[in-house]
Amino acid sequence: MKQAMTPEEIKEQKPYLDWSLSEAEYDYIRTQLLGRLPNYTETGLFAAMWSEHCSYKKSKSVLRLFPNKNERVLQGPGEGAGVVDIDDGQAVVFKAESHNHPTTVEPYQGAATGIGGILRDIFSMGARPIASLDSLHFGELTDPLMRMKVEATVRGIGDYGNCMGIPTVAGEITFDSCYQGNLLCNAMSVGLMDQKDIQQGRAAGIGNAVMYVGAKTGRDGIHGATFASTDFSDENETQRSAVQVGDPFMEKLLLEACLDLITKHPAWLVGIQDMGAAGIVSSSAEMASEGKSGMELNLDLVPQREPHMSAYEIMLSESQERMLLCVKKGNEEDVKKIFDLYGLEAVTIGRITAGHDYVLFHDGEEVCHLPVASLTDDVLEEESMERKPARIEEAEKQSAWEPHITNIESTLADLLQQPTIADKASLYWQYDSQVRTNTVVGPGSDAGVIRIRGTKKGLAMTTDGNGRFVYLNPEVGGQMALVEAAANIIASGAQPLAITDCLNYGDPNDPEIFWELHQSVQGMADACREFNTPVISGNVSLYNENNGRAIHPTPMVGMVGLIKNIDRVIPSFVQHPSDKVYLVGK
Amino acid sequence: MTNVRIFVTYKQSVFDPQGETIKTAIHSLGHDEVTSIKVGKFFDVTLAATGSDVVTAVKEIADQLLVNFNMETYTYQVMEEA
Amino acid sequence: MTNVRIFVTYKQSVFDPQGETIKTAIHSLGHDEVTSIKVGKFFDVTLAATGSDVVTAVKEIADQLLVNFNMETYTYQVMEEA
Amino acid sequence: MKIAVIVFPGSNCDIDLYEALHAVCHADVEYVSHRETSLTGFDAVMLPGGFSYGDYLRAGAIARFTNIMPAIVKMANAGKPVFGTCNGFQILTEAGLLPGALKRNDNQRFICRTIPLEVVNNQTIFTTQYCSRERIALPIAHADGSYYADEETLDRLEANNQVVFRYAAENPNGSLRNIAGITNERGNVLGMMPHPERAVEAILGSVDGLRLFKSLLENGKVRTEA
Ligand SMILES: Nc1ncnc2c1ncn2[C@@H]1O[C@H](COP(=O)(O)OP(=O)(O)O)[C@@H](O)[C@H]1O
Repeated sequence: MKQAMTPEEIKEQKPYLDWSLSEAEYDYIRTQLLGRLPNYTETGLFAAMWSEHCSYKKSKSVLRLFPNKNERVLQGPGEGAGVVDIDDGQAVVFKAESHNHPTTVEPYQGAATGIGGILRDIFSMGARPIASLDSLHFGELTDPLMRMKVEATVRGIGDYGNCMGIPTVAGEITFDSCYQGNLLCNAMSVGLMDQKDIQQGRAAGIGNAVMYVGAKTGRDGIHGATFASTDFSDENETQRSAVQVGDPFMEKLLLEACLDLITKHPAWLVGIQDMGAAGIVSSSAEMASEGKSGMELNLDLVPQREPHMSAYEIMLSESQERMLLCVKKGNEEDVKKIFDLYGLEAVTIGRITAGHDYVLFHDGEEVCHLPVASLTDDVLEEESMERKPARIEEAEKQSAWEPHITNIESTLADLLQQPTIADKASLYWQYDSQVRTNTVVGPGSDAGVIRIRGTKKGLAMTTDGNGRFVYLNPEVGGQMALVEAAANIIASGAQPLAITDCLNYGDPNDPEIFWELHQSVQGMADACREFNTPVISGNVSLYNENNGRAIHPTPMVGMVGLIKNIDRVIPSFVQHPSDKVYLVGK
Repeated sequence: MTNVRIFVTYKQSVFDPQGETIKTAIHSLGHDEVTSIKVGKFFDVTLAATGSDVVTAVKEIADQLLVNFNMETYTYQVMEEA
Repeated sequence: MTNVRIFVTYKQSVFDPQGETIKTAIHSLGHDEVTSIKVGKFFDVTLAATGSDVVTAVKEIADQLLVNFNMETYTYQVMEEA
Repeated sequence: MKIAVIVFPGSNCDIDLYEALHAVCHADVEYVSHRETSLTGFDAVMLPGGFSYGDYLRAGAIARFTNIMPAIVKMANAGKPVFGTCNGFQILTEAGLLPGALKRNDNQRFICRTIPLEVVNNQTIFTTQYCSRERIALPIAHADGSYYADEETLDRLEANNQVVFRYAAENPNGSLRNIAGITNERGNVLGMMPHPERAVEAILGSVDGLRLFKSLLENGKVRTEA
């Protein structure tokens, strides 16, 4: 297939600006990295790989503030998910992921595919997902459209997780007008594995195969990665059409097939990674980079759902329920047989090569030839300006606000009627919280608790965040997110182990927003050190704006704790009529 | 009274996992001659209106409620006036 | 190639809460002229067959798979042959 | 008594049934893939909950065409115990081993809750350890659990004591005559929407489901010995 534009036309017409690649970046790639004009496909790959979503070019400096090691951490950030030692040769694997933009545009599918994506991150590590959590932030319910979006989001999470047979055991839901035009949908998945099964997203060994498994590639979500990095206006809400559709049934088969391969035939597999944002390009380039290898792919071999897809579309498609494997040369047929059993496609689409080049063929032509590192490591980190917002300067001058309560009963009743505080049972009843019969504590308590079959152990898990606190004081707000999570874990009888996070903010090019990001991450990082709960994985979602109005800075903390004796778990409900009530702490 | 049937389907480019799974099932029943299957839903609406009022109402109902334009599209057919 | 549209609905006697819910929603949009709404699904099937083979295949597929006669019933329409 | 737990593509409560029988009841139980064609050597078969084939088309509609189904039908016709919960119940109705059908819940939503049930018939091989009219509580977790059959069928079910469980306090899904579980005429095939296998250990919140498995194992033993 012909390239849509010549390299010269790209230089002249600058289509990359629409894909959120800046002119400075383009020039840097052209002059410093390649010494030539990139072609259309290559330019598209750069735009995707250099997006904030894939490269963290704006947030990297801030993420370095987080501690990410301690005596239990086996795998910190950088892989599909973090891994923590829970004794007896077992490990817990977890990560959170935001799907804010897709959910805002198409709540049902956005939420569903958000769950699908985070589950793949877990099982690509070699772990079986044992529980899901969510953290949802909506606009005010007085808007009837918002009510429909709440329904659809919850249904999306439920339908996907229920079908997969993974219990959703905890979460949070808040309502505030700052999310009216930009919902937050964060999902977290927790998996359990034997330490010996830990996998990595790496491709190495000259001649080894790159295998594509799972669903076919269509034109869904093209520009999803770059799309997630630009803010919304009412206008482009109507333009969007490439909605990703989730197929939880396919994902269930993919889960079982991958775990079969990983646990029963470890010798065949070199590396495995899920195809998330920026699909084939990000998974393959990252695997090659991780393995310090060269890679050659033939895109004509990629299973395709639609005819006439361009190289660019095939590489950037965000079709769901796909995985990329690096398989030892000679074991391709063995691997294919495993996937056959589940009715899934497994196709060799390329090989590991000597050197460090990333080469793509399409329709018999070479359409991309780049140093692997130019896509993954050479990204220009961006310095950001910071400024303390005037509202905070103002607030600091004021004396502390004292609430005046005249009628405590009516104040309590008013508080309980706030949707954010009110009972969420009618929503979380739509989640199967018990499937696979390990749920000791489900939604409605401080934290979800899952027992580990065959042991006395259990895991407590929670998601917490509070955009209003962070808005008022980012540093203290960041600390409080940690404290709230730790309190929930401890109150469930567990020792906090580590956290994952989703950092949800507005446009970081606004110095005030970057300041909020920096301050709140500092607060979280300090509290992490205090609790000895390193950050082992996470996700950054910037540009959460609608018509120029940013959401409250809303970092979400997902924490997991270890329970040594599951019989000692204490529920958060009143147990007996004559029990005494104590207030502890300050 | 007018009866209208409104057909809602996924847009062409949107993946229909249900259709694919049903196709596989049909093939396993031995009906290999089936080359494609797409699933849609329809609404049989009865309105106390006639003529152009019907068209206006149907369009409004479809736009506002029955169709999700992110991924769906629709057609309709006025069945009969009575 | 023949395209056939197969329509599946609940039997008359089966209560369809979805239709009722949608009707309420339509009324709340101000379209009181809508007196009834029924929801069904349809399958657009493309077959590499023509003539009576099509009818035989469609009946078999519907009877065995697409329709649950405990609660559903169906009709079909041959759309075009190409 | 040797029990088969069938694994369909998309089954996800297979482990729940298996462990209820294996870890809690210490029964002889094995997973059997939907690809198998025989159940020789098994004395009973159980169809788990989940989403076989993603519940695409209708819950249970596609699973009934899998290779294993003829063997299940044979077991049923031979009078051996056949049990289906949730998706298993849906498959049994789709396969015609039980009358009626399961529709989308009246409120159009998935519902996961523990709700009260009445044991209507404690004379089946699955329910002898319950008292007649006993109130128990079992979890439900489904979107398509509204039991439907025509009036004549419903009358016949009641007349033959085929209704085994009814929703006792509230009807969560719109099931006709509050039906939560039924048997075939002969009484050896039981299908129910609630999940007894989720209520077999105190740590999971309830043990009200345990006696269902105990009843079956006890009655099976008597039978095998006889
Ligand atoms: N989206 C959700 N998913 C699962 N459980 C939820 C969700 N939202 C709320 N819950 C559960 O409901 C309870 C109360 O929720 P919320 O009002 O957000 O509480 P909290 O103030 O404890 O964070 C918590 O136990 C939580 O686990």
